[in-house]
Amino acid sequence: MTSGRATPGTTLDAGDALFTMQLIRYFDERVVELYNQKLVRGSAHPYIGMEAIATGIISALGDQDLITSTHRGHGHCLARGLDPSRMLAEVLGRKSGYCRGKGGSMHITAMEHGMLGADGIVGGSHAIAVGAAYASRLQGRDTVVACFFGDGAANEGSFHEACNLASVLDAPVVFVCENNGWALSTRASSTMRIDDISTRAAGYGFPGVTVDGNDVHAVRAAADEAVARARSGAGPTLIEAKTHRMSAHSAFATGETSTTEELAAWAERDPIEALVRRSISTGELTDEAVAETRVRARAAIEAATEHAVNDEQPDPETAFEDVYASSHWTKEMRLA
Amino acid sequence: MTSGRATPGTTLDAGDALFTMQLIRYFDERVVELYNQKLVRGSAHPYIGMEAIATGIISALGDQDLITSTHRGHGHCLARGLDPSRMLAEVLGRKSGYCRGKGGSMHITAMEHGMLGADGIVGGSHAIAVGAAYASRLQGRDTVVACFFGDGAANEGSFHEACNLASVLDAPVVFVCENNGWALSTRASSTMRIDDISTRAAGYGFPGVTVDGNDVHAVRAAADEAVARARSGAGPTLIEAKTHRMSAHSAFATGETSTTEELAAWAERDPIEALVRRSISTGELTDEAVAETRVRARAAIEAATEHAVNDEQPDPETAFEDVYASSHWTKEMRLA
Amino acid sequence: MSENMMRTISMSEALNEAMHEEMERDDRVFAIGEDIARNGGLFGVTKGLLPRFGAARVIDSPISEAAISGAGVGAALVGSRPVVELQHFDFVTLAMDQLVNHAAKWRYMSGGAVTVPLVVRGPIANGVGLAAQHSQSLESWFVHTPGLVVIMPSTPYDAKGLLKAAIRDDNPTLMLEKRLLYTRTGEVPTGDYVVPIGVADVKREGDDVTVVAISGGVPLALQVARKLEPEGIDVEVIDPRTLKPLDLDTIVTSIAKTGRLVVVSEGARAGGYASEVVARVIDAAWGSLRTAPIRVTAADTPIPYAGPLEREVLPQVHDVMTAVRNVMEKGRTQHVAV
Amino acid sequence: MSENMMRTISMSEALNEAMHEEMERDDRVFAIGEDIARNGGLFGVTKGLLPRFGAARVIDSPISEAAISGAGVGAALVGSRPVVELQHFDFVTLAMDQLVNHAAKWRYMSGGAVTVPLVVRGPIANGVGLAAQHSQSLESWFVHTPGLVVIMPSTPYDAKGLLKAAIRDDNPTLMLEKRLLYTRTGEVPTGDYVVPIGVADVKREGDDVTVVAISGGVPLALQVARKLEPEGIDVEVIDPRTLKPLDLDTIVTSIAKTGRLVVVSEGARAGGYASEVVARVIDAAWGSLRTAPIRVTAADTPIPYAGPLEREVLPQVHDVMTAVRNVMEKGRTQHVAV
Ligand SMILES: Cc1ncc(C[n+]2csc(CCOP(=O)(O)OP(=O)(O)O)c2C)c(N)n1
Ligand SMILES: Cc1ncc(C[n+]2csc(CCOP(=O)(O)OP(=O)(O)O)c2C)c(N)n1
Ligand SMILES: [Mg+2]
Ligand SMILES: [Mg+2]
Repeated sequence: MTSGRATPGTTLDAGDALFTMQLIRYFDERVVELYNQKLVRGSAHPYIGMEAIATGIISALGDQDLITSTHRGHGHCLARGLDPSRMLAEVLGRKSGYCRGKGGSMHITAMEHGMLGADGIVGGSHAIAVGAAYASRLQGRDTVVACFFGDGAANEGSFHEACNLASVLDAPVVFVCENNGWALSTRASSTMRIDDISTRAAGYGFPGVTVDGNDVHAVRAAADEAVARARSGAGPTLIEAKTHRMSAHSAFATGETSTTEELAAWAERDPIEALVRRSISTGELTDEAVAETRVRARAAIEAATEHAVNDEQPDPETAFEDVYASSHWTKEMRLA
Repeated sequence: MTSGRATPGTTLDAGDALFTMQLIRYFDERVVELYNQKLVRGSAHPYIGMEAIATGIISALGDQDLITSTHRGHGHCLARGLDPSRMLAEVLGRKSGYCRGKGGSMHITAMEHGMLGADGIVGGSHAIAVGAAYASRLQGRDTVVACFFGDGAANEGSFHEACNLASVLDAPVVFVCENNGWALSTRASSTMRIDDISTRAAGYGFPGVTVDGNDVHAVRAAADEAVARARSGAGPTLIEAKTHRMSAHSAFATGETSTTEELAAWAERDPIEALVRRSISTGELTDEAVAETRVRARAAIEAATEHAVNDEQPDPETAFEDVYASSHWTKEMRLA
Repeated sequence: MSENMMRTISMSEALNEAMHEEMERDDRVFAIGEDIARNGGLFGVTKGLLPRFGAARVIDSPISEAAISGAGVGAALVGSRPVVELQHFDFVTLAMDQLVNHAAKWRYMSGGAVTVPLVVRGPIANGVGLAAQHSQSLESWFVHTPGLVVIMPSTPYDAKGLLKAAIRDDNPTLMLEKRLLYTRTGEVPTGDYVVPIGVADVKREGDDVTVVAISGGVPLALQVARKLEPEGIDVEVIDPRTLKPLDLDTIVTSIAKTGRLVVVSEGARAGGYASEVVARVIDAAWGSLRTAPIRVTAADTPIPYAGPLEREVLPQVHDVMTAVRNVMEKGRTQHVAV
Repeated sequence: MSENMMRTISMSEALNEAMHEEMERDDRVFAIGEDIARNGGLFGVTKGLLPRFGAARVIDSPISEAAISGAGVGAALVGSRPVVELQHFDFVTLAMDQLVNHAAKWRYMSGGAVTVPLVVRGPIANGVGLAAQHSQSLESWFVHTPGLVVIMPSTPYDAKGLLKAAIRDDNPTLMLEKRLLYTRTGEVPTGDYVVPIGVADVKREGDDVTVVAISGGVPLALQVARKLEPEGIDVEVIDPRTLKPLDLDTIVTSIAKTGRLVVVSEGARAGGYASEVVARVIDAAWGSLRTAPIRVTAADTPIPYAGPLEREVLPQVHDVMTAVRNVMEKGRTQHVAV
């Protein structure tokens, strides 16, 4: 029910997309509330205002495809169809969480959804995406990997190495740069002297394209092309989706960043409202359908909250599990 | 006597350039001979065939300027005016070597010549060049830093980060990519899908230019422009100098790489012979001047060899010196 | 004298003062890091530097840990005194090549021709639920890197004095700051002072057991010392402050008195700093030891997110308590040379 | 049986056989690294793989240590078994983030949802005059990284069997190979065998002194054992082979017999693997020790270039000899519990 996963070749289903985007919005609003209630440890990074990107890209993927994610990863997970209850349980560090409470917000992983893992290291998953894509192909699958990352991450050396490696390997990767204008408290414009991050693709010999990251249809169109290219064996594409971070950087780091004017201007371009306006004007959705979708999304978040806050804390002894894989490894060996 | 260091604004002196290039050629031929006589430990990477690059670039620098170098660094050092005797002593691990025998071929450093150090880590000095350039400017000097590196190094993440950082800091750096077609046994064409590495500059918002790396005048012209730009505060430039590695990768790793045809074609374009032909045709040099220059260069190498092979081995106890700077650090503390 | 007036301030305030004073004192000092200028650093260590010293000396960098560390090396080589902030110390994994293969070795490889007066500092955020990639206490890697100085302060006083000493020192120095200590307060004099590098501090004198503790281990050890006082167990707490070079003399002198050693550090157990302290004490003070030293460390697991799990793997007061009781008990049957 | 026929081959040949056999046996195995395909690797470990298994499974990578390690993690996550070569192990400084923050932790952070069957291997080139950036024995960093398995073979037999075991193991495994051992020869059977991970090997039995030696330390220790035989000093040489997890039992059993310990490793002294072995033995075998264990290690300096300097800082036969004589001498005055 939660999925924005369309069959490749189909067009974006407005109702599905709206549901996904609204679910992401409600989820991350709830996470911030729970953080403020001290139920979330560490930090959590809301995807608010960026929902069209995960939704548009992931809707272009098939079941066999994979994604890598970031510290700001809830949106990618939800768009990929992860269970919000188990996600929220993880964010709260509970037993039924996707990582049994070991990962928290920044490390949600769900192989059964082709979600290779969120990553607390900025730029840390670029190369992982390349390796997963290449190896899947080597194993005879026609997997495509969507690799999400921020504008800030595009300045890490890992971006460069991974793009170049993907290029020479013709790895089926779609690099998705979510340019939300900020890296924490620092403006993208002050850490790079280019207008479009997509221009960097030329340095690796593959296509780069910049799209309106608040327009889920535009994102989807770019994704369709990039996914088809990757799947055909022609190699990677860099999609830069321009958007804006409408929330604070994180639940922990709440210092002001954008100006009031900027926020107001971008609020006008809220990706959810934009999708609603468009869908109603094309007749794809009715007001009632929109309202009903929101109620459904809200209900899913309420159910997830109910589940997560009542879920058990993990047993302390489980802290010593999962360090190593082999079943013959003793506790003594794990501590060795 | 040994210098190719022209006053900025002047044009390339053909005689000086020829001397420098010939000195580099003889020096590295001698190093390979000494390696084969087991007088050189580890390895050494000849700059043979690439002499026009170091010579052209460094001739555009002034005394206050700085360079960073690579594993293939002898050419940069000689062009910068280092003493071939002390260089060769270092290559042989002797007492009078630039590093007192601690560095060897890959680590020759001479602050008094603005030579910040060769580097055994491919791509290791990109950021060092940026920091040295920026800090020099911060201290009120109008230093320019030339940062040498190979085509292989352009695939390290350090290249990307340093270029971007230099760009946003307007650091006075000239990035000089010596594209000799090879990284050890691997062709540049198989590890990147672009024709010109200089195209990567666009990703950082500064100019990139490709020049014939076997034409010392062309290199010099590009350097003049880049140095002027950097000195004026307008920021970095990437110069890609296309050349060919005429020798084996190193004295140690001698496996075949280039085809016989390639080597023959590039031999036709030998940078020293090209300079001689041109200088004679323009009347800048006579046959006699050329011959005399070669004799002088040869003599310098003979004298350097005489010095180095007869120089003392370092005292073993000196191995414990130079780990830390402060004079109050005891040996016990150094070993702590 | 007003210059020596004592105030109670937090460790992040103390570090911030050190930055202000050193940048004022020496215009070769500059600061670079992620979010350190406009935002004053995630934990306030660089607060107020931007308006006071300007954007040329207080730089919000791109997210490029390798490049800012390498730029620090280059700047240091030409005579500047850069202070590089790693937003979390775990990100040093991206800067290892610049710190280990460059900063630490450049002087040595050049035969002493250059100096690298670089400071790299940042927080260790264990204990707050930031999970495995933001909670590592990696000091032992750098202790294992000849050429580096490694500092871990446990009090505001030490933090300020050591940061000032590090900035003035000609060696590449890493300072690892436990984030949960940032908000702890302590007495710090106004005015200039330095805490010398390489000198341990006896945080509490005692006759029965020597506890060598670093960083977050120090408050744990002091708490245990207070709790055991009523039982008549007299704990001496030594904070090396500088991990490399280690002030072994102070430790050996203490063990000559107590005959018993517990080492507390928050890094993973295997290959951790506690192992190094034990190995060095075995070299230097074997004859003084009444019983085997005990290491109290983090478990050999990555740091988990959930509270009950994180507390399970990080050293707690009761772990230190148990260790101290243990060496007391076992140390009653003394080893002697026959 | 021809499958167990013994031949004398070099360690690089043994490693090369392991690669051939495992790539033949399991098509999920692939190799990536700098100059490993066309050139067969700088030291021949990947020789002949390209013509046999093709360019898709034997990849000459760009010079991008972080990306190839990270790609290894990604490939392992989806079920491949990548073997990544670092051309020299010192370049691991560029891959630390992928190995430490990703490979080592991915399984744990996911609560056991994933496995990372990755092998990263490469040479340590100390002793050949390649100087500070090409000579580091950095094993102790990885021993300090929960989630990693760390292997250092000292013989062709162990090298082949351990590489095969590592490739089949589901954990991220680092194998550090001393370059000067590549050309040393030893008996290796034809046909398939593995050397189990986590099991030490007693390379020589003896009653008087336990020498725990790894990698290049093993031939040193064996040489010393032979030299001291005529003096009636009977040296037991234990090669842990797997550094993490350590087979402590074998060591403790030996010390119960000898009462004396010398540890030989070629990494820098402070924070090195020898310190870890000493600390663990102190925990587990305090009562058996007649005298303080002695560590024989590299000095706390970067590795210098010139021969006389490099020999001065790296452990030599005479250093091991002195240490063994020392524990023999001191261990005569035995510590006992009173
Ligand atoms: C290697 C690394 N450096 C720094 C950080 C701290 N950090 C976390 S998020 C962030 C900003 C990332 O910006 P961007 O990539 O644009 O992603 P966004 O947060 O805008 O989605 C920073 C600096 C980190 N987690 N990892
Ligand atoms: C980080 C790192 N990776 C690998 C090596 C091994 N290595 C030394 S030189 C070299 C090739 C470098 O190629 P390039 O940058 O083109 O320089 P060239 O040798 O052609 O001058 C390699 C792979 C190294 N020294 N450092
Ligand atoms: Mg951003
Ligand atoms: Mg090259």
